[in-house]
Amino acid sequence: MTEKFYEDAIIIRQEEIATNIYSMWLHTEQIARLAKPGQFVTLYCRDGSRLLPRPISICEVDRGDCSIRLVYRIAGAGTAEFSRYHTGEQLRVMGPLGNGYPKKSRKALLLGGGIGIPPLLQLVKELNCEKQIVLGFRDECFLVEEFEACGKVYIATEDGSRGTKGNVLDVVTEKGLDAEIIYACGPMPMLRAVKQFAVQHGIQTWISLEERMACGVGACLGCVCKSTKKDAHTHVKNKRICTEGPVFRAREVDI
Amino acid sequence: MTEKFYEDAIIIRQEEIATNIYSMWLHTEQIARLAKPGQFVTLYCRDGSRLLPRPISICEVDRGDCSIRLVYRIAGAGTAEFSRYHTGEQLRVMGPLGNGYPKKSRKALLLGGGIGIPPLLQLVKELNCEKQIVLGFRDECFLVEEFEACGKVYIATEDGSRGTKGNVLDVVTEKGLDAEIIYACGPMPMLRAVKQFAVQHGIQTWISLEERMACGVGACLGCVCKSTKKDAHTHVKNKRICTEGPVFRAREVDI
Amino acid sequence: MNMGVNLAGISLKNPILTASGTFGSGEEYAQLMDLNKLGGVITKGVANVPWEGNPTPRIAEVYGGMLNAIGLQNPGIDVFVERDIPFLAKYDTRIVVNVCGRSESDYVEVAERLADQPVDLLEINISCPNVKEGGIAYGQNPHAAAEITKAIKAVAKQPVIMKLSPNVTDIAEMARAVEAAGADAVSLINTITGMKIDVRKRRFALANRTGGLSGPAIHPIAVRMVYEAAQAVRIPIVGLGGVMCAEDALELILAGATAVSVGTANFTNPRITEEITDGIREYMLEEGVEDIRELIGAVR
Amino acid sequence: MNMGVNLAGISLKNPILTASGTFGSGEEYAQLMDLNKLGGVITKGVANVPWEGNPTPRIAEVYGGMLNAIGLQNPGIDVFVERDIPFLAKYDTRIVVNVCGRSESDYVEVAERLADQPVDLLEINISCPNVKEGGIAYGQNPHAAAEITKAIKAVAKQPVIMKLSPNVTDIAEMARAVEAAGADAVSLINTITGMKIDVRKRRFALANRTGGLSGPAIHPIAVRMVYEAAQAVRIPIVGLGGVMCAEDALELILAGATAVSVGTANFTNPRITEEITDGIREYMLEEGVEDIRELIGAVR
Repeated sequence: MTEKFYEDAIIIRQEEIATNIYSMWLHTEQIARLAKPGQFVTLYCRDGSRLLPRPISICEVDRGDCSIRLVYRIAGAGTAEFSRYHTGEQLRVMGPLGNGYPKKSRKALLLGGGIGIPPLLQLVKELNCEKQIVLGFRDECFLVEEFEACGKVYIATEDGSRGTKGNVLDVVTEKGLDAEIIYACGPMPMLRAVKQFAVQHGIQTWISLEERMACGVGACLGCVCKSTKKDAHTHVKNKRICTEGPVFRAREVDI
Repeated sequence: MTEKFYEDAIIIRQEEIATNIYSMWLHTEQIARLAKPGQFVTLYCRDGSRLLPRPISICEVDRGDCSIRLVYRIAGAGTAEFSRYHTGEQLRVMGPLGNGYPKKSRKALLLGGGIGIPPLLQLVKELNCEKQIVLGFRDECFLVEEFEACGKVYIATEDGSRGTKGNVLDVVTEKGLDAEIIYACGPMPMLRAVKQFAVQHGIQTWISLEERMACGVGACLGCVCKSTKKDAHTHVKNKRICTEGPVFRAREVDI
Repeated sequence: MNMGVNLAGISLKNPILTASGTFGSGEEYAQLMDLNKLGGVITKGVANVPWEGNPTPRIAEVYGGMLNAIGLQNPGIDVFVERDIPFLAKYDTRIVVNVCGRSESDYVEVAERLADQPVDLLEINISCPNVKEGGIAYGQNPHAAAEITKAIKAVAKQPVIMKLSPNVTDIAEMARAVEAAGADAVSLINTITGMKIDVRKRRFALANRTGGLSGPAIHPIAVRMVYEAAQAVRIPIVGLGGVMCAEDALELILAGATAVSVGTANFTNPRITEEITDGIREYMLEEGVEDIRELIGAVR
Repeated sequence: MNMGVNLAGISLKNPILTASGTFGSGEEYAQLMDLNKLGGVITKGVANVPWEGNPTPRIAEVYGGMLNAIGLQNPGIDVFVERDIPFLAKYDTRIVVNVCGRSESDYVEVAERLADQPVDLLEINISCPNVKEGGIAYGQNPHAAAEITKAIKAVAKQPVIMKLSPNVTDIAEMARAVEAAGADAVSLINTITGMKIDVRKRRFALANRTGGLSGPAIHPIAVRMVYEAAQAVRIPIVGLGGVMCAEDALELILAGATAVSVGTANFTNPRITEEITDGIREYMLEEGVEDIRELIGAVR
């Protein structure tokens, strides 16, 4: 099982980078040292009415500075609480959690949709291969500059305000992008379409899933997904997203 | 029924004036204008796990500055939360609540014990008569200078570290203090002794009581005390401390 | 856009009521909020004669809620009729009188006294966990609940809402029992029996030992029981239990409640009922809901 | 100073256990805290065969608590015996295996398989609100609870703790029924059935519609039920329900619990069990309590 820590982190800085999308840099004792692309942390609320830690994917890691960057959307009262924290404040964090993306040296296609985009940033920074990056947004874009520093970036917006009008797969088709490996993270409808595309074209594809979590460490079995084969740990066709995941080979999971 | 308001107050300043005893000056829209000695306010916690407002007696009022002073002891998580607030922060306040002390122009004896001392300060500032003030503490003293500016102050400490060793009534006996009216606030054992003293000497006596409260406005009937006669509102021998009180004629209540 | 609902033949301008025991008869809150904006006021329980209630402490705060053991202190029906009803009658809101008793005849006497009064509905408290006789004794037994319902219906001139206890194995069975006995509506949930111990003093926090747990802590239990009752009976349901915001009220409505009572939240904010009503209106606008009645029991 | 207690003949170094379903079989928490500091680990429920559990979402957060509808997913007794028991046997803590089933024979089969295993106690889950057959069907009926207790006692080689449901009218009656049937201890309370509705999507937050409410929200109900059970039976009680801190655990002990399980709090802080044990030790020092057994049921 991956090494993990429960610690007090200190907020280095936080800013709203798009409407209701926040970027928070955290100084951590141990987590930054161990964090891998595609892994996540859980943040604990201060307000006593909210008990469960919030899983948030790791967007960037600065191991030299012992810091991690989290980019999250305000989805409820918990994330709204986090968005009000200021530089210097402490918060409880557990991580790194989950498996993360495998790093293969093959021509890669990275597909990110909405708040599924952040975890791909650290991955693209660490991948040592030809990288094609497709980012899909509803309308407002974020993190685009950071990705452009790492490879060729294509943009899709649902309202057509920037790049291709449509979703990430519309871009792949329109630009005729091909790849030996696909890394994807985004909403379930997008991931289903990506899996279908991957099967059609026989491309090895890794997708990151999310589900409501409680413990975050694999104990409660709250955040499972259906697997095509019986899982080695659960001995049923369920995999724990927080532990066997959040990144799965597309063909492993029944989505 | 007394006019009352539910408003956002702003903290002007807060300091710890003795171990776990805090003094907080609040700027209020309406409450300071109406507040009378012996009345109280309720403060609302921010933490969602603590729902009930905390009743705290009004220690001083600065009507010109629209501000009130609260002096409270950390008695639990709620008051601990208040003690962490800083200048400029907002908090929800309701008040002024309760009846307050009657102001008679007669030779007065003010008896305060522990955290029952603060509400007597505004009273002694407004009383226009001969004032004898007896303050009882366990060991550490607070607010003594403020009282000394308003009249003759006698001190009792349980450990004898300052003034008379013992309680406020030991001072009254030792110094042979007499009065035409007594105003008292403090722990129940002290109030029982004061009532007994008042009956023996036939002195008109007003005492301030406290009890666990929920609504603070007389609706829930949570904070009643036993009354010697049937109460005009409840039609049973119960008086609402938050509404008919917190100040009662000693002979009215069965303590 | 319509926010009005029909509760057992009585039209409410909106579905928000005040829960019995948390709002007195409205007078204490009248200067802090506008009673005219309420669908109705459910009064503090009233008996045929004055009750002294329990000794203090009657209140204890707990995590996300509170315990109370008031013991239904009340001034009795005579004072209530002289003082409280005339006060409430001045406002443009429905008057729901909560009735308590120790015996069947106590309840019947109060219902009879209210027959000629300007009262819109009766809510019968057979679920108070803080009194020995009456109260919950009727609320935990379907036969006893049916009997008391029949006796009150025989004399009541206003529609009768039976207030049910959550301290039962099967809330649907209780709802069916009072429906079959002629109840015009049910309201649920009353408080859940709880206890707090002061570990330093090593004694019960409440003089009564146990008290009724209320507040957001019990809301998910209320939603479940309202849903179960809604699947079991045809009569309308007044949902309550830890409603703190518009979303909480909407959960109960979507689960099957025609109206919603707000209780403990009044203690956290005296204007909460108005804020909840405004929040429901906003939700309806945002979600394009023309008539709130479309939402009642819409989740199945 | 003694913090050790005796639970149905098994000595625990301290009264703090992990509640079933919140701690797996300990492995997931082993690198975040020290299992050796626990009085014991109560494992995730295990059945005679693997169970897939319920569809997702299985988890919903609510005010001061959470709802879960895992549906007792488990790898089955064979894997459990091969993998989980050997893992736990490496630690200096008691092993309490939680047993679930859909029928009497399921429970009996698991108890038989565990007979020759290094297991200290069995906790029988007859109170899971999230499975149709078995589970709560036994937990809401005193006769059914007694029958299953007898059947398991007939084959069990370890002391048997019957885990009771709070979703009943009379917890004392349930406790008496299993005591009379030979149970060596009872544990209570399991979760309380609750529901959450997503008002924007207008659907249930959980795929299973209802789920079990846990967390501090239910603590006052747990204290009350432990107290009621303690007045009704002589067998020891494992108290649980929303324990977040040492004071919460002490409330259950003072109400009559011999040991205390900590569940949802593990999710808020993986080291909470150790902090609770330390907090109890501090309390005993401050209050001059020589032996924790003086505190069991000390408030009456």
